[in-house]
Amino acid sequence: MIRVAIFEDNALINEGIRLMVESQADMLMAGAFRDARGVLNKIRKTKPDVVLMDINMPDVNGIEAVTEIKREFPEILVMMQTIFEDDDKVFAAICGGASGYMLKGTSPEKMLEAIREMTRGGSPMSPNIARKV
Amino acid sequence: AMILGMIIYFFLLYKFRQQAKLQKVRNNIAADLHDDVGATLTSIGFFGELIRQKIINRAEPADILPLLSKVIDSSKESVETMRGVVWTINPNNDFAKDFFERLKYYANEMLATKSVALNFEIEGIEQQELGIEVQRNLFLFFKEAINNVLKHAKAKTATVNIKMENRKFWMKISDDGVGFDLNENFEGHGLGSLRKRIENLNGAFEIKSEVNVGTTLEVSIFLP
Amino acid sequence: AMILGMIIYFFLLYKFRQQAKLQKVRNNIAADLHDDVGATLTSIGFFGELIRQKIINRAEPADILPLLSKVIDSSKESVETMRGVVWTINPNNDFAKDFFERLKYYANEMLATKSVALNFEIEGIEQQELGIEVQRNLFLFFKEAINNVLKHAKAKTATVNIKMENRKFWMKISDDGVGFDLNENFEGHGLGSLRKRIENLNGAFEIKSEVNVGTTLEVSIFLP
Ligand SMILES: Nc1ncnc2c1ncn2[C@@H]1O[C@H](COP(=O)(O)OP(=O)(O)OP(=O)(O)O)[C@@H](O)[C@H]1O
Ligand SMILES: Nc1ncnc2c1ncn2[C@@H]1O[C@H](COP(=O)(O)OP(=O)(O)OP(=O)(O)O)[C@@H](O)[C@H]1O
Ligand SMILES: [K+]
Ligand SMILES: [Mg+2]
Ligand SMILES: [Mg+2]
Ligand SMILES: [Mg+2]
Repeated sequence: MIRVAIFEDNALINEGIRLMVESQADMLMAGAFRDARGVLNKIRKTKPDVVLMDINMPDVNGIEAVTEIKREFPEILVMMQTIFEDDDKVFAAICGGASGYMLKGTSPEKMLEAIREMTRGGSPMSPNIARKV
Repeated sequence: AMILGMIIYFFLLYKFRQQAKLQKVRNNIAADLHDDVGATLTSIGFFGELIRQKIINRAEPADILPLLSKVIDSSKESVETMRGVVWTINPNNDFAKDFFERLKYYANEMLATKSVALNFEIEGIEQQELGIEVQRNLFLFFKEAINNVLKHAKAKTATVNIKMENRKFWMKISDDGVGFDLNENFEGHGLGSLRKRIENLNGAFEIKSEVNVGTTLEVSIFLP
Repeated sequence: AMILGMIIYFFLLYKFRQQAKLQKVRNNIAADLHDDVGATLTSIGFFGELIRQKIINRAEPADILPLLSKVIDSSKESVETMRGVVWTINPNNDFAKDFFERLKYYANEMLATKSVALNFEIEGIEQQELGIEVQRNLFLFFKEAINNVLKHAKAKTATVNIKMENRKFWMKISDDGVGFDLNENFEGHGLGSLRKRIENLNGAFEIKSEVNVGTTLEVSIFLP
């Protein structure tokens, strides 16, 4: 079972991803959060293998959150998600320890495949982002 | 020559400011659309795929319809948000009176979908200019307030009062719904964004809510 | 005094022009989004209602799924359109080379959904500025061309060639699909909008199509 946690401030996307993960036989929805305040507590409580992390969130952004998570729990795999490709943020997130970087709006199948790929040691990226790194 | 130098200096300064302004408009439009319409369209993809799976597996209608309603409602909300944002972008629409009529139209369109009645009262508004920044922030404020009524209040009626005296603007949005406890911790971001939008405009903002009585938002701003 | 007067005159003229430019940007962005993303969101609501009716009436999956695919595909198209328009709005993205890479990305994302292969060739592009107006019109032109391939051509491969020499821009978009008879009267607005976008840029535009062979669009523009 792949334990998945989501950090995503938009209510609708949050719910959409949550439902999608829940419908997978090999995945378990460990926690869905709408911000990354107290991110380490949220991680300790839900013990995810994979974290889907939105970049733009109020209070604590996804770059700060991934950096904190990787410092404390280097074994957790983090996939960044963003609606728009933005060079600076891609680099910052990868420096912070993100293993994958997907554009939102990527089809659900591709997203799920990307989650599985990360657990096999891969680093999935949307093509337009891969070009930048 | 010194005078000429000064003129050139001020001209370049002015030109630079104008360009900065143009860029700001470009950035803000991008940010608004990013947050709102982009998120809805993205999530429609997710919900759509889920619905597809359920249909293929011949799930019960009762199991599919709530997901479908989410898609329909949020596409409706996004259409109206986009229409509103685009309206505020249009340079022909910079006047207060038209803008408040636009808010009324938005409220009507949205509330009608859930059969919530609307009282909308405007007082003392003449044809003064509001400007794109004020309109954008006020529209998105209004939109979130109305959508909170729709999503949470279970109200029969929503009431909007708007008053303007010279450059002092005042607005009250209230409902007769279930209300909520302001001391609780919420995971939503709507109320936070309301506060931020009014801060952007250097205005004052207050929420009152009483369980089983309803919720009232009050805003006042001195316009620039 | 006369010199001062002239300076003021030119300054005011400049100021007026800058404002007109700002307004034009506002208007055009508004029009694009309204026409495109707005129409899609509206149709999503419309198709959503149709699907709801079918689910309530327990229609067969085969009867519902094509409608659902329409919703999912068009939300995908709109996300990508919005991303593209917002990309062109972003002041960091004003250069030709990046822009053509952006077009390639768009084509890749869209064609991959229907497993159409893409050949994309760029020649002689340096880091020259294109400007928001050129980018906007070209992006929306490109988008319509690619979507026509997706919707109508049943093609295996789409081929895009782009060349630039100084300020002369040339683009060819072709597919190996079913083609169509140019003398027929079509109900769509896409081909008309293609022509208009290139007219806006004072360019030349040609369509060739042969049934069972494919379709080719060719564009050339002298950039300002
Ligand atoms: N008009 C209202 N009537 C009743 N409850 C309300 C009303 N407005 C807000 N609430 C309550 O306050 C909470 C926080 O509202 P807020 O707008 O911050 O978040 P949300 O609407 O749940 O999510 P989001 O706005 O981020 O999509 C809501 O979840 C709801 O419980
Ligand atoms: N690449 C193509 N391959 C085959 N047929 C095409 C192609 N492009 C256009 N057509 C034909 O030309 C017609 C007119 O195209 P047009 O883009 O004007 O309208 P549309 O795509 O049908 O609708 P709209 O673009 O307004 O959504 C199409 O309906 C189709 O029959
Ligand atoms: K599951
Ligand atoms: Mg976000
Ligand atoms: Mg809310
Ligand atoms: Mg077309």
